[in-house]
Amino acid sequence: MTGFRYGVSLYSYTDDLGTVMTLDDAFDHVADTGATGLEILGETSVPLYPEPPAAWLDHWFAQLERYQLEPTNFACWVDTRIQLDRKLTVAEGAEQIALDLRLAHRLGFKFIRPKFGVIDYNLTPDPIWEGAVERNLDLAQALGIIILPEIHAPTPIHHPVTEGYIAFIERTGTRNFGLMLDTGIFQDRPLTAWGGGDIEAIRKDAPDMVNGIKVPVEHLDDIIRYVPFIQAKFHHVDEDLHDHQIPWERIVPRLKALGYAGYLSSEYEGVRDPWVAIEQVRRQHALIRRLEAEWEAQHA
Amino acid sequence: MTGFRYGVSLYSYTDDLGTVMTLDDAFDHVADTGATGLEILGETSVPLYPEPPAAWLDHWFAQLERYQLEPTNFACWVDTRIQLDRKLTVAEGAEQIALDLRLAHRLGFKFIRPKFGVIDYNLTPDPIWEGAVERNLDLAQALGIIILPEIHAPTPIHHPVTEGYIAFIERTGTRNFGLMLDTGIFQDRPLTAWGGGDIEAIRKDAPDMVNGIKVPVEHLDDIIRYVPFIQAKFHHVDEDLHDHQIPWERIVPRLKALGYAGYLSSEYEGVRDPWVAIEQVRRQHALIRRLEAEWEAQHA
Amino acid sequence: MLERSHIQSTGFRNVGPVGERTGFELRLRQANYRGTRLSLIEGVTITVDGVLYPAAHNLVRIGSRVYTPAELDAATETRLAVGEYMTVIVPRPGGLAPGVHWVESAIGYRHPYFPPAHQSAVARDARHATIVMA
Amino acid sequence: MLERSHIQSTGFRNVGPVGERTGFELRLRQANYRGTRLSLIEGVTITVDGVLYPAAHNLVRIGSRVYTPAELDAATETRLAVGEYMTVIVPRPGGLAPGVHWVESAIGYRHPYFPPAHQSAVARDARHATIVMA
Ligand SMILES: [Mn+2]
Ligand SMILES: [Mn+2]
Repeated sequence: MTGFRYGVSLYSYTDDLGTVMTLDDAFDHVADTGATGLEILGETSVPLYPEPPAAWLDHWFAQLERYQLEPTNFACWVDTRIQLDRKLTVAEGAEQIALDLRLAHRLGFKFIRPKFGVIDYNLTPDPIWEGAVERNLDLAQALGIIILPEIHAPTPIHHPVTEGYIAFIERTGTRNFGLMLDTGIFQDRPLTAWGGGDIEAIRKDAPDMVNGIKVPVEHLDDIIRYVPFIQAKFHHVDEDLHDHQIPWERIVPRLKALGYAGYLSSEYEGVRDPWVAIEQVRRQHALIRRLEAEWEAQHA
Repeated sequence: MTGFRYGVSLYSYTDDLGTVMTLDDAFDHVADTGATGLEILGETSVPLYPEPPAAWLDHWFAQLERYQLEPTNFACWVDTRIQLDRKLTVAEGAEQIALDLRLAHRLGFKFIRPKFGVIDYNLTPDPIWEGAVERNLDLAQALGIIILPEIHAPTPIHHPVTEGYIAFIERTGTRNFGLMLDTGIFQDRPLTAWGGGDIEAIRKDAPDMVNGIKVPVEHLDDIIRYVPFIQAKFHHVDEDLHDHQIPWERIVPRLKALGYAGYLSSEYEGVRDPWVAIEQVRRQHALIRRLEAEWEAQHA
Repeated sequence: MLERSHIQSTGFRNVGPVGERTGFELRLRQANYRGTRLSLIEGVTITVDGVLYPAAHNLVRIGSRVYTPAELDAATETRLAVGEYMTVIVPRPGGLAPGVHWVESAIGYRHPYFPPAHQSAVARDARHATIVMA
Repeated sequence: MLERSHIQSTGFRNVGPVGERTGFELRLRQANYRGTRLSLIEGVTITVDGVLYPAAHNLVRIGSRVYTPAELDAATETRLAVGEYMTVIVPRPGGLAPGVHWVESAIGYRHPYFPPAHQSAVARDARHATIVMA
């Protein structure tokens, strides 16, 4: 039985990075969980993005070797509303993706997640996405990278946005485009704190983001074949290893039954007090590893 | 009228250093107060003490130049009870002081403060102090450094310990030994938090350290001629620039009347929550600068 | 490393010649979780002791370069990195009095990947900070 | 940089071969404000979920070297720097179960410059910490 692969996104340490934690420290925290995969945000972790100094590149590879970590996903952005009164063209969007593909490849990553600007509440991406991606499929293939749009709340699995991505895969026949699932779509109990801002303001503007869109885990069955990478979004795991928002006790068995053997890359997005994320990521890994071991014991 | 010189001891940033602050950051915080003097603890701030790497020495001088700071006092220790069942000899104590004199000199300091082990509640120094210091007077003179024992609560100004130091100066006629005053001796209201530990435990064991020994500022008159450097110990300055423990409104005029024109080197020793010290040091400087300006306006 | 609050203690000071201060400046930590194109920063409003200093009149220094709000919008290929600060330069003849002030900051960010109604979001902070010298 | 608590999240793990764990280890930040001769560190007691692991049986790793309490007393010219950690190695056959534990630490320091009655002082900490893997 092939197991999950465990990773951590440095997004988990937002606000700690630059105030109480360096990138070198983050390597140490990630590796000590027993994870093997490291996910970064290009614009956050790569100094002088998009042109890191040569010495930093040497250090990057030395750290990967020292901590026995492999680069997984490289998060990037296509800032469609780049200026107050100007949007990116398809050609400019394609250029941005090509830049991130090349940089991600230099750093050893296997996936990139371009986050496109959106045009409505359901996070329908700017229509330039399709042309911008399609122009990069050959480059992605040449570099051995899979481009992954993120299926993120409030967008569920059964939704025109997700279906549009799948239609693109079917039409082009590409193996260099897939879906990244963010497990926040399975959230079924309300948040009490959010990493990105004031919870009451969010409750007013975007109640789905606070209450959760409660996608049934059975919907995984319909798309798992397009999913090579999962961001394990979570907000709080308590001292008894209970997650207060994300139903891992249903997600893990479903992923195991479906034979998912890719990464679960932790994305902590809870209280942003200093150093809390380090411990929260450890708890999440302990929890998911326990559920995986239980499933394997039952199916040995 | 010659004014005070303003400095900061990096002791103020205890617990921040190594968790939320680097030595380079500390230079920035100190310089931005408008201070010109930097005080360090050798064993804390000098990497690989007592033998810092050559590259670090280069960086030290580059930072002093960049931030226009001068090294003031180099705090050091004579760990008389060096092992559970062994005390330092006079020769070993002298060797420790010689080591710190030489290192302080390499770094550009003008004072060292050796903190001797003590033999009683009144902080009577281990009797080796006198021989250990005396053997170094020629070296101190050659290096242009003044050795300063610290007059620190619960030891007041009029006390055999202080008188012993003065007798040493008179007997030897040295210009390379003096008194460092820690303004904690003037504390006249109780602490509500202490930087070094649990306030209730300290209240039980050493009530003077919590309540203050309330040395009258007039006693400054009797010893100021032996005092080339003052550590401006404090614990809390509030939003109205009121110090809750140290009577600066009496200390500052007395020092001005006595013509003191040396350093006041901030030693924050209050609540050790992250980043609090940065702001507390700024408030203390704003307060003392205001009192000094008021005195000068009245005596113009 | 920077203080966790957006508003930094260090860097809050008067600017211009002593006795003829032209204003004050203040450091704000990059409040976004990613290094951000300056064109996505829509301006910074500062309030001190209840007095509002609107974004339109404030300059922002990043590294050694100073930007007007329009120059921020044009700087599509320059980024403010995570772990770095911007210095907001606020005009106020005479500067601020030495002492402790109540300071509020509001950084406008545009997040193209947020729903259109929320693409302009404001990162706010408020705390005491001290001007040491007149 | 280290966590502010003495007890660090990272570094809390079982040691010895998987399935035949011999104990666990735990990182503690240097709790003294100065780099400290190891001979002034009088031993480290650890408590996990109420079970006491006395200093006499614990080893301390600093850099790549492991010390018994007697070896700490002898190490008069080696220091634990500020901003560094020691790793306390605690014997416990089988190790600790994966999950969250309540961990307490007590580092004995000798401060020769404290009055004789207080020269041995204990720096204490307590917090939850997580063993990720069996
Ligand atoms: Mn995500
Ligand atoms: Mn002192």
